[in-house]
Amino acid sequence: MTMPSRILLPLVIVLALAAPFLTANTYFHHLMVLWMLFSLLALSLNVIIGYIGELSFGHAAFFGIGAYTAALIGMNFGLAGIPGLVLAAIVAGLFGFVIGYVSLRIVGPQFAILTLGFGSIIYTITNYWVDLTRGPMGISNIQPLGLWGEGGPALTGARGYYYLTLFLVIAFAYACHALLNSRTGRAFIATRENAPLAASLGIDVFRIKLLGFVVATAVAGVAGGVYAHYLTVITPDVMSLQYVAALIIMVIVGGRGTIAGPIIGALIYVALLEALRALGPLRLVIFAALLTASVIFLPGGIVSLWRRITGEDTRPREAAE
Amino acid sequence: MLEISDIVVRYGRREVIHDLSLTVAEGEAVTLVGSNGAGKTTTLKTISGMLRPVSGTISFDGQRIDRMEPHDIIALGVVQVPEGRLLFPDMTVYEHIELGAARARTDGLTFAQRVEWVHDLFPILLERRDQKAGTMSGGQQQMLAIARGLMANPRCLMLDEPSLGLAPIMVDLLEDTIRSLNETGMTVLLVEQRVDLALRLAKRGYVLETGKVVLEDAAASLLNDPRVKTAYLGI
Amino acid sequence: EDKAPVRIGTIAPLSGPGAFDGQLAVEGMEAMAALINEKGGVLGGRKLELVKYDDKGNPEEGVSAAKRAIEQDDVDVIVGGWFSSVALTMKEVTRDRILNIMTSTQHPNTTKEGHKYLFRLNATSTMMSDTYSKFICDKMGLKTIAFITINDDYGRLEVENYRKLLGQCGIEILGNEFYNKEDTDFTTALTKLKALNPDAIYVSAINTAQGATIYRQIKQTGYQGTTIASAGNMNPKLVELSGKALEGVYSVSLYAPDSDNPRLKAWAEQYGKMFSNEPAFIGTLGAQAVELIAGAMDEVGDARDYEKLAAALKAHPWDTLLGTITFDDIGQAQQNIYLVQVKDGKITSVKE
Amino acid sequence: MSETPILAVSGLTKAFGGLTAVKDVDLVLNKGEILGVIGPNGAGKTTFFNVIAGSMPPTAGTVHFKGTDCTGMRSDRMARLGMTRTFQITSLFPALSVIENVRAATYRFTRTGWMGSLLRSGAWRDEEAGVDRAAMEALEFVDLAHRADVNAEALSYGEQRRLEIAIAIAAKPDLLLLDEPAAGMNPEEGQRLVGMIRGIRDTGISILLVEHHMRVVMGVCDRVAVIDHGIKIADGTPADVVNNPDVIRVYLGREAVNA
Amino acid sequence: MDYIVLAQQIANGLVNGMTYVLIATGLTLVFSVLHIINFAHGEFYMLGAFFTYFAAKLLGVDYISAAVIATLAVAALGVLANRLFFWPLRKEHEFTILLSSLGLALLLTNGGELLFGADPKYVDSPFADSIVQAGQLVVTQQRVLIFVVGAVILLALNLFIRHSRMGKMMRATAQNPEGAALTGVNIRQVYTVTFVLACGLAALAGALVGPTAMIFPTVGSWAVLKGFIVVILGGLGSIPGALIGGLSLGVIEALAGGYISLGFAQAIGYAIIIIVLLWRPQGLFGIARRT
Ligand SMILES: Nc1ncnc2c1ncn2[C@@H]1O[C@H](COP(=O)(O)OP(=O)(O)OP(=O)(O)O)[C@@H](O)[C@H]1O
Ligand SMILES: Nc1ncnc2c1ncn2[C@@H]1O[C@H](COP(=O)(O)OP(=O)(O)OP(=O)(O)O)[C@@H](O)[C@H]1O
Ligand SMILES: [Mg+2]
Ligand SMILES: [Mg+2]
Repeated sequence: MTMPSRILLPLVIVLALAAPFLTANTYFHHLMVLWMLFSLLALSLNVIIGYIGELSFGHAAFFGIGAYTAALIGMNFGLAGIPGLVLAAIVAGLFGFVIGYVSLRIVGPQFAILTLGFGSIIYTITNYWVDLTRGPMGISNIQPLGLWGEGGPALTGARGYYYLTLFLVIAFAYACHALLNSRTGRAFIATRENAPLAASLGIDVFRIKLLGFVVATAVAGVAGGVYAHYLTVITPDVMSLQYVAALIIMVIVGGRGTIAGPIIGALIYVALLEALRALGPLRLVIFAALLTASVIFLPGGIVSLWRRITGEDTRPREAAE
Repeated sequence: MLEISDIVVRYGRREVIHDLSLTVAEGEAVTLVGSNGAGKTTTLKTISGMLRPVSGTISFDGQRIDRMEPHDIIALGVVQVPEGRLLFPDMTVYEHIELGAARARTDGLTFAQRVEWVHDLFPILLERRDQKAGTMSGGQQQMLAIARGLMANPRCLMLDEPSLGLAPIMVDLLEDTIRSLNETGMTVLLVEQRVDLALRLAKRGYVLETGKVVLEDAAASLLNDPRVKTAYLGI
Repeated sequence: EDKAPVRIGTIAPLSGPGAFDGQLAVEGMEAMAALINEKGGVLGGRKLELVKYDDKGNPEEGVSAAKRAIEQDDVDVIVGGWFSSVALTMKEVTRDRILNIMTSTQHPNTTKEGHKYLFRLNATSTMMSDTYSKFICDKMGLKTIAFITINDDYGRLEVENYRKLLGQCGIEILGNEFYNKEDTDFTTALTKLKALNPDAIYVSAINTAQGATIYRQIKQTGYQGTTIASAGNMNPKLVELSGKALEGVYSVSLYAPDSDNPRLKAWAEQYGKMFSNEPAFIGTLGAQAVELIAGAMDEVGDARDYEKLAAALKAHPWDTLLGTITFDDIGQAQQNIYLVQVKDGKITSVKE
Repeated sequence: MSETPILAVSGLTKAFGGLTAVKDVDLVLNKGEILGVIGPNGAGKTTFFNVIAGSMPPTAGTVHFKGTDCTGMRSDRMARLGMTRTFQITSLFPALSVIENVRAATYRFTRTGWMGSLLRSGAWRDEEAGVDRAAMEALEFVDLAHRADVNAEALSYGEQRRLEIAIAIAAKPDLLLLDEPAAGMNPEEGQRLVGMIRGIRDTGISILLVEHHMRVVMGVCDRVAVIDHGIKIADGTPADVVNNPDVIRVYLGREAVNA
Repeated sequence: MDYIVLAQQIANGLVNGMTYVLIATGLTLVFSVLHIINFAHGEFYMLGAFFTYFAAKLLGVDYISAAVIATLAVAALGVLANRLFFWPLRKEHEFTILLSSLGLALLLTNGGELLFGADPKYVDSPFADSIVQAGQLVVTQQRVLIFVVGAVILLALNLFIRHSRMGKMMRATAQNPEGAALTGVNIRQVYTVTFVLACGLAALAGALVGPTAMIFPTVGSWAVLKGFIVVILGGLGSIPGALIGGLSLGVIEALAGGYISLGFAQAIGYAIIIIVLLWRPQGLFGIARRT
């Protein structure tokens, strides 16, 4: 850890803890919850994009699986609480295991299309299995998140959800940090950078990828579970490609393969769209323009600004500018 | 014919070539000698237009080429056989030979004659005409890279470690080939780790250290220079 | 002039596939607000102002928009709920907090629980099908029919209703094909339906683009029988886009463009002045919402007393551009339903 | 000899469609030995390596490593058993720094995983320190320590070749397969490589070496096998081999005089 | 089983498949040459349809001329798109370029919505409603046109890539840009030509497919997805692959929709692709990558 982040990190955490009390505006709290939820999701997708180096077009499906699992468990068994979230993680992770197991032997764009295919199948089934999922209209009136289930204390206000999601983000970010500083993390990065060489060093490339994929999908499942309880409504739309695209944008705009990147990406996404709301029909045009501008001027993501400032950027100047 | 004066080349903020100057006369064979990371490849890439010098000039036949694009430089007859081969793995051997001629100058041998020539030089390339380059052995790939460069009908041929991966017997062949090319009038700028070989082939040589020319002399005297002997020949 | 305006939060799809419908709806509201403001506004001189939010046709965006309207922008009332899925989620946010007038959503569940301040203007699909099926049974002389239906709760409910209602009058239902909301080609489904050789094909389509494509493709498969357009979705754009394929086709609607209601005429004229689109049903619903809000506020004398506003709306029939409207105690409107037919490229009401 | 050889290959054959790149090769490598494999371009040396290291399955024949049959075993399992290799076409982690490249190689012998790191356990701390030490040692060994923080892709060709060796030895294998390690090195650097390879062997690692630089081969190998057209045509001491007329004819050419 | 219906469904599937093929070819070109997953490809398809509409409406020309004008105009836009969104990023990681294309896609869709209006439009073609009957099979002239033009274009493109010098340069650039530059390939020109071709092809697809359905600024998004699936199914970079992949996907969807369930037709299509990819990861006609 470098000196600045030694000071910066605690500062950021203190600020994050205090943030909800800086204003009583509940809408602001709502945005903070969305930010944290998206951060969690983006961090989980970052495990796939940034650590194992594959593109997944199916990540929203796991988010959806988690959301539906938590909602259905809550409604049918009254377990709207930690058990529900744990189950959401397990179910999403199981799906991740099966899908990862069959597709992770394939790499690159083909893998991306496989995940797209699986994601779409899950989406279609959610849409048509009306008896279970209530089809396109989704599930509404989901109970708020309790501790062990119905009765007892439950989270209602946005502030509560904010602290819950903040906790999850910090925990998962720390887990990612620890991962990167471990033998397993080095295996992830080696696999991403050069799989045949990684294999020749004893790394079971497939197992490592599968591990990453399952972790990512399970965390997406948790995020989905919290989301369902928070919003109290879910529809199959949460699995749509729109969300997939949004998540990819967050991870890459922020900076793939880093921990701060996806969190910053999520912030930019939520805050920018909110700030541009007043522009009406121009909103998405300007959003898209800013997005592309950021890619073109900061190809390494927002976090690369830091590297640029500190002068670590040493890309060659080559011909044909 | 090739005149490089005071070029400075950077990768990002890191300067790796500092005020380097060298000249190669028409029909001459010149070699650049230097240890790993001295800047030999960087120099050749700058000449062929793959990198832009931050300052300094490069001219060929009196014409400035340091702001030109690689394909235009090739059309003038300055051709580089790159280090590490840089082949097209899924294209066939023959397609490489065809593409090599994409910007070939039109004087001298015809396309068909050149094809025949490189096939005579490296018969394996005719034998494996339709094999994908990526499945060729390392040495076979090196031969293909040289053949591809020759197909461009160069006036000034820059070879970056052409002996890389070649069996001793092929190195002999390579040595003979380069010598005969040079004898028939082709200008040669050679970067070669087999310094003994390079100095046998070349008329003059430059010794590079960390991006600077530290020594320049006739090849024969360099071969006997004690500094060269200990630092590069390991004798 | 100095008085603060009454701010109406307008949540509609303004981008994405539903953007055109959202645009028509908002334009309808703008035209009506302009009319009312011209006459001096409401509550003794307060102007009506629309604060627009894009829900992208997406439930989560709808929730965010509603939260923002209430918590951040502090609007006085909300008009929204053009798509059923958005309406169903949004009503949980507005529930018991703000007067919320839902417009085109046809799903019965929107008003099922009867939230205190929630109103819905459109007839539910069940109400529409009651009227429509009578006409189909009595006047169209069909023996067999087949359906092509959007796969959502709206479509599913339609098929269920008609199966029952048309079955009762002896029309045989030969088949039904569900399509998805992102489909752009329907030849596969239509080929199947055509092979069943029904007397009529009933097209259940909410989205204008999908509807027009289906009507055209019905003809392009060489089908010669009758086409029936689903209830409540006829609009001038659809007629224009579908060309000959819609000529002579029947539908039912709360809106008859040729009605001689002076309020409607004034509104249509205003609309024509302000916008290039033809006024459409979905726009009249928006206008009606604005009209009702203005009326109720004037009657109660307050823009924020939702208890009283809701009571006022439910208390008596209201005269609007679509004719008389009344609300039952769960906030569901009862309006005239007209039978319409496309004639010479115009939507005309069928006088029985 | 009573001790089981570290590597025993018998009847190894590999065909690509109609082309048999390796034909019925038998080879034994004893513990602590440095065995050179030479042969003309396209003779099948790299293919032979690929099959032994598990990068591709053989068409026929067996490979025994430390007495276990590991014919057709995947390369990562071979590596965990203790066999690592370098590639003829430079293969690195280009976007990672030099030190990270080498650190990745310690996977084989490290044990504490994610949990240890999560809990910052003592075992994890010790092991990480060990990893750093091993990585730095490997870099010093190939004289790249001063470039530890540079991205591997920014190294010159010769430096990249040295980094490959550092990666391979940082894995602390029992058997190291080197495919033309001296490619891109000048004679003086070749001499230094000879010293390095000897140093590696002195730490107890057996080495199988493919190389065209005869000075390196002569300087370091205990024994040399010659492959031509996929067939082993000679196997003996370096001196025997370089005087073999067949070897001179197909492979050495004028070099025979120098060697 | 009713063979007429079966034949009709196969015919429908083949035509739909050909629209996929048309979309996929440009996509596979950009991918194979420049390694770019171009999410904005569908938007050029959308522009092709809209430009045809506006060319006919504003210039008063007939459908065929409008289609040609639109194709050329969008092809010209390809130069700009390349210059602004792809060329500057050519050295960056593939995911970065992917994001740039995603941004371009969003920009074009939302800009299109603003510029063209949100209302759906109909590209009027004299062939759209004219029916061709072959026995009991019914197809519109427009669909015949799609099929024929698609087949011709594909053949021409394949010959171009295989045998023209530009085609070879494109393949060389695809496999090793640095090596290509040192062989005398003008990389910049290759980029431009590739994008011009790809955008032109997408626009042509839009102009041809436009009259079979309504058009609106978001039509591009389904198009790009279908295109990708076809590209992967057929094998990246393979034009015959795009043909077979597209036609099979069209027929699979038609048959799945016709005989199993319309709603699940897409999902069944995906399931089949998954099976194909697991069996042949490189796609039907793709080249197995060496690792
Ligand atoms: N892409 C790059 N980015 C940053 N630095 C680079 C890059 N390529 C080379 N360098 C650095 O430039 C210097 C010169 O490298 P160059 O490749 O020219 O050396 P060389 O003399 O050809 O060495 P070798 O004999 O090993 O091929 C080296 O220090 C190298 O690390
Ligand atoms: N995947 C493949 N498909 C077809 N032929 C192949 C393949 N891989 C290698 N070959 C052929 O097998 C033969 C042996 O190749 P190999 O790479 O093993 O040679 P080598 O002895 O390492 O040569 P060099 O000294 O040039 O590196 C060559 O003729 C080569 O063209
Ligand atoms: Mg070099
Ligand atoms: Mg080899």
